[in-house]
Amino acid sequence: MTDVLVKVGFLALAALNGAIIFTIMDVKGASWMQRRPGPLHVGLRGFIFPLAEILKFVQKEDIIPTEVDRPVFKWAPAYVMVSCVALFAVVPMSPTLVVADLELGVFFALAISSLGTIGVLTAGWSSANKYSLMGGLRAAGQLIAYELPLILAVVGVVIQAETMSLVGIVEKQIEWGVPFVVGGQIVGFLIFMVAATAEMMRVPFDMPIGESELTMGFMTEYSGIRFLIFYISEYMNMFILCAIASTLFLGGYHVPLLPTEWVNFYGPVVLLTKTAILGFILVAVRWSQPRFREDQLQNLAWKILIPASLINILVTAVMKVGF
Amino acid sequence: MISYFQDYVTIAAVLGFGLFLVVLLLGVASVLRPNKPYAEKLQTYECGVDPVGSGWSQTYVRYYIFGLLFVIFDVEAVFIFPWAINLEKLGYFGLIEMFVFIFILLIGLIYAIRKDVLKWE
Amino acid sequence: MVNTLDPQNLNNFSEASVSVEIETEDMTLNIGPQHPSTHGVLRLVAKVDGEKVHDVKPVLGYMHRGYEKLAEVRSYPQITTLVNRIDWVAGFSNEIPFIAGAERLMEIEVPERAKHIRLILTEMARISSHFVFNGAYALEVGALTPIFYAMEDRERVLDLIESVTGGRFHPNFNRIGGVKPAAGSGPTTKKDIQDLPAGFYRDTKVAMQKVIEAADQFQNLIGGNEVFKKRTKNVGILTAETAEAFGVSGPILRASGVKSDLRTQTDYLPYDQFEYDIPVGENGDCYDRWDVRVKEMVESAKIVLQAIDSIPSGPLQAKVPKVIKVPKGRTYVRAENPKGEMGYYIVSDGGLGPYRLKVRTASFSNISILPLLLEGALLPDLIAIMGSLDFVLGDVDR
Amino acid sequence: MEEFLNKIKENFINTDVEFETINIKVDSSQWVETHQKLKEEFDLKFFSWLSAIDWDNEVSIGEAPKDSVSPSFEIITCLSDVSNNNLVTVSTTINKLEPKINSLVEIYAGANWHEREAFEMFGINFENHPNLEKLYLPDGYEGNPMLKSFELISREVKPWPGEVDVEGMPEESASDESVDG
Repeated sequence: MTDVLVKVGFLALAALNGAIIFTIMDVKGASWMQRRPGPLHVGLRGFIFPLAEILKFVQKEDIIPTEVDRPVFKWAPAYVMVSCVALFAVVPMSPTLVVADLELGVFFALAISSLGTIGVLTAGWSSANKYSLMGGLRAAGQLIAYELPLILAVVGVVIQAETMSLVGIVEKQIEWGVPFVVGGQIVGFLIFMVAATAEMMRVPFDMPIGESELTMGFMTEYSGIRFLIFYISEYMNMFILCAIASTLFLGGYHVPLLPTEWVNFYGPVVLLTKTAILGFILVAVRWSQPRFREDQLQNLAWKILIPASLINILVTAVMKVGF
Repeated sequence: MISYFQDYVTIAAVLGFGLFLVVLLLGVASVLRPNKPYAEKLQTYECGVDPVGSGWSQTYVRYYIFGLLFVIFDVEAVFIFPWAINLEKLGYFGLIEMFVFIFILLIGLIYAIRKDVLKWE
Repeated sequence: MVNTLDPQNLNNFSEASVSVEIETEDMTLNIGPQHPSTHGVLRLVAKVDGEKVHDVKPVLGYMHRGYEKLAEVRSYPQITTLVNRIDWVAGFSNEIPFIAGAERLMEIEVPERAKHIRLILTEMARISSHFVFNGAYALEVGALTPIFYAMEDRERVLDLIESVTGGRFHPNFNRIGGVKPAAGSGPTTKKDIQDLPAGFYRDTKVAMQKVIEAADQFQNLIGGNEVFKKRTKNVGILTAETAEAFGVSGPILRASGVKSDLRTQTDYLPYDQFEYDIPVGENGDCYDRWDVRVKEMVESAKIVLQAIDSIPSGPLQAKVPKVIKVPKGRTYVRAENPKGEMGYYIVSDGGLGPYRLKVRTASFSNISILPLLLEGALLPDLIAIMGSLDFVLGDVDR
Repeated sequence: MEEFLNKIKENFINTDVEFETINIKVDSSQWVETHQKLKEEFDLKFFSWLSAIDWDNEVSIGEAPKDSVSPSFEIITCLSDVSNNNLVTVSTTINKLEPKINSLVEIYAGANWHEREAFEMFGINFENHPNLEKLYLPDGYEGNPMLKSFELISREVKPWPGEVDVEGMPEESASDESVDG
């Protein structure tokens, strides 16, 4: 029982720090790309910015409009956050440093990652606000469209690894000597990243939020601490999806040429570095791209990504059996 | 079997931790934040004017057909995963089976695209 | 709503239930007055079905300040101060047609140097207005970064306007008969007239070069972006005929393929002395409207650079009576402002102020096509189309 | 420009040029036909604006006309041809007691908002207008603010200082140095 507690405590650190690191990265990336002095220089070169942000939100009034469906409205942020935290359970930082190495790890991760969207939908619906409702419905439409490419892109990895345990997948990559992204899953990786960006609702797929259209969409009616919970969850989600992508495609906690005996020491660092690199790409995309339109997003998913991922599965299978 | 359950106990603990995190944040905030509600503040936001009608109005959920397709594909995905793990053992037989399977799926998708049902308007 | 359970329909019930699509009520959605994309306080009452806009009714008047009424109780120099605030993004260019109208009625010949200074500052106002458009439009289609670049670049232009006029947004620099003779600070008497500030030519050359670079950067960063193209090409197509019938003018009209520019067609400022192109679009879609404005920035910068080189010396003010009384008469003077045709119809009765002043603003006519353009558009397109019209609420409501 | 002016003069008797602006005066019964003709035969497709003038001798604000006028509404439209740069204003006079005129919306769709503005500001009724309702003013507003008889409430409270800005400032008159006009 103690080891469970230790692991959960470790997870607490990882989840919160991950969210904070990614917040800093996003904000500093933004001000760097936008030539904005604010978060780049103010207050310890902008590093205590997230703390100030959290303090600001914590002491703000939590306004719950009269029209809303109170219980659903109040607990929708909790739903989103809990589902984000649950994802941290399966990502291995090293062969032993994993909260729960499930046999069906990949399945668990994919299933949980889409649960958050249901929280978003309930938030939008319970707000009794037209903008929120549209935001929530868009979020659900996005979930439907991008869940499939996300799942199907992973099938290629599973074919190559012959297991669904995340630790197993990393071990297979160590055995191969190269990460899967080099070993034939480049298309799968790209599809996964695009679909994951859509799942995270980040630019260019941020229609459920779309502040210039829907005035923050499903979050319109949220204020104070409940808004903060959405905000933190967004970055947790970003962190953990990047970590899962690193694990599945980039070799997780291991880099080629480093001795596998010491993997318990350098594992977390390696994984975090890979995660941060992926996160930085997402930051760069966010601050340089406009937003798609909802129908364009659906087209991209159904007409390009899903057929491409199906073909990717077939090609991977032929490679696996044939060679 | 024991470890199997152990894993899920851990997952439950993780979920519990997530819930604890939320409750902690809400608790801290409830101590710190002011609370001065009044009718105008609690009005639904609609760009600064009184809302027209109810926020619960009916809308046409565009992705009705998308939803149906999604369910089909999602179920197929569940079949694909076990096949993917055992592909080495199944060999060419499994490969051809899956070709047929995915081919049928693709045909369905192409049919849907040609029928213009995947049009979000 | 078709009620399939209506007794009259019961006979055909099975048939009806197949052929009738799912019908839902239209939702009435208020977009604005307090919405990030309405450039202030425009309110659109939209009937939407899901994301599709069926009908849009613009509601104006949140910014109505009654300038036409106010002008009737003010003298001509006082009105100059007022008209600055019509289109506040390009305050300087609002003064020009009004002053030109009063001068025409008074039959005053403005010195060449004053005309050139007016021209330079008008073009700077155009550039700064188009910078705002560029940043804001990218923001509306979801790109968050360009507005910071645009604002930074606009700052240089505003600094120049400030160095000459003392004001960044509302210069109030034109006088009937010329421009304000004293710029900068310090005591000013007739013996000690100040001209353009020291280093103005040099700074302007640098700044205009930067404008050309910035326009190039926008072409690459925004215009070259695939997502931006997808969002704006073939969206909100406006034909030249419709545009003319609605009195749509300026870059929007040019984007629809009409080569019309009041700078070449009228003589309110000496534009005929300079060489520049008039960018014209092809399809009249949102992308063209954006593209025309970016190209216009470059042309404006070129005009300013030429004007700097060829600016004549001489007085800044013509001889005008101390108390300005405009002779009886009426005239309409129009000018090519950043948003389009802006004109003042001045009816004078020989008094200190006009008997009637009709202010024709570009944005008012430009957004009157909104109900037409937005019919059947998707909600994100609504924002993209609205943004591409580049209106300012002060210019709409007056 | 000359050619165009001559052509206009041939077709419309009551035409004058005042400070470079061609003005055609028509009878209010000819209002719609005139615009139809100008649009089709003179290619004036660009509808610039429509507005009105309230001619009245008894004014509550501003200055009354120097010569006495017969109280009436003058309605003015401005049409132009964007490619050839011709511009005319068309004006007509209507009775103040029965302020109505046919709408131009059928010919120039853009007249819609301009007519609504004139309707609320002057109280002129445009017949056959599709939705003649208030454009700017709030729903419960009464009165037509652009009428010369409509008083500005703030002027009641405090009279407009009028010419004060062209008088010299006190300290300047002492040193006898005048500033810019």
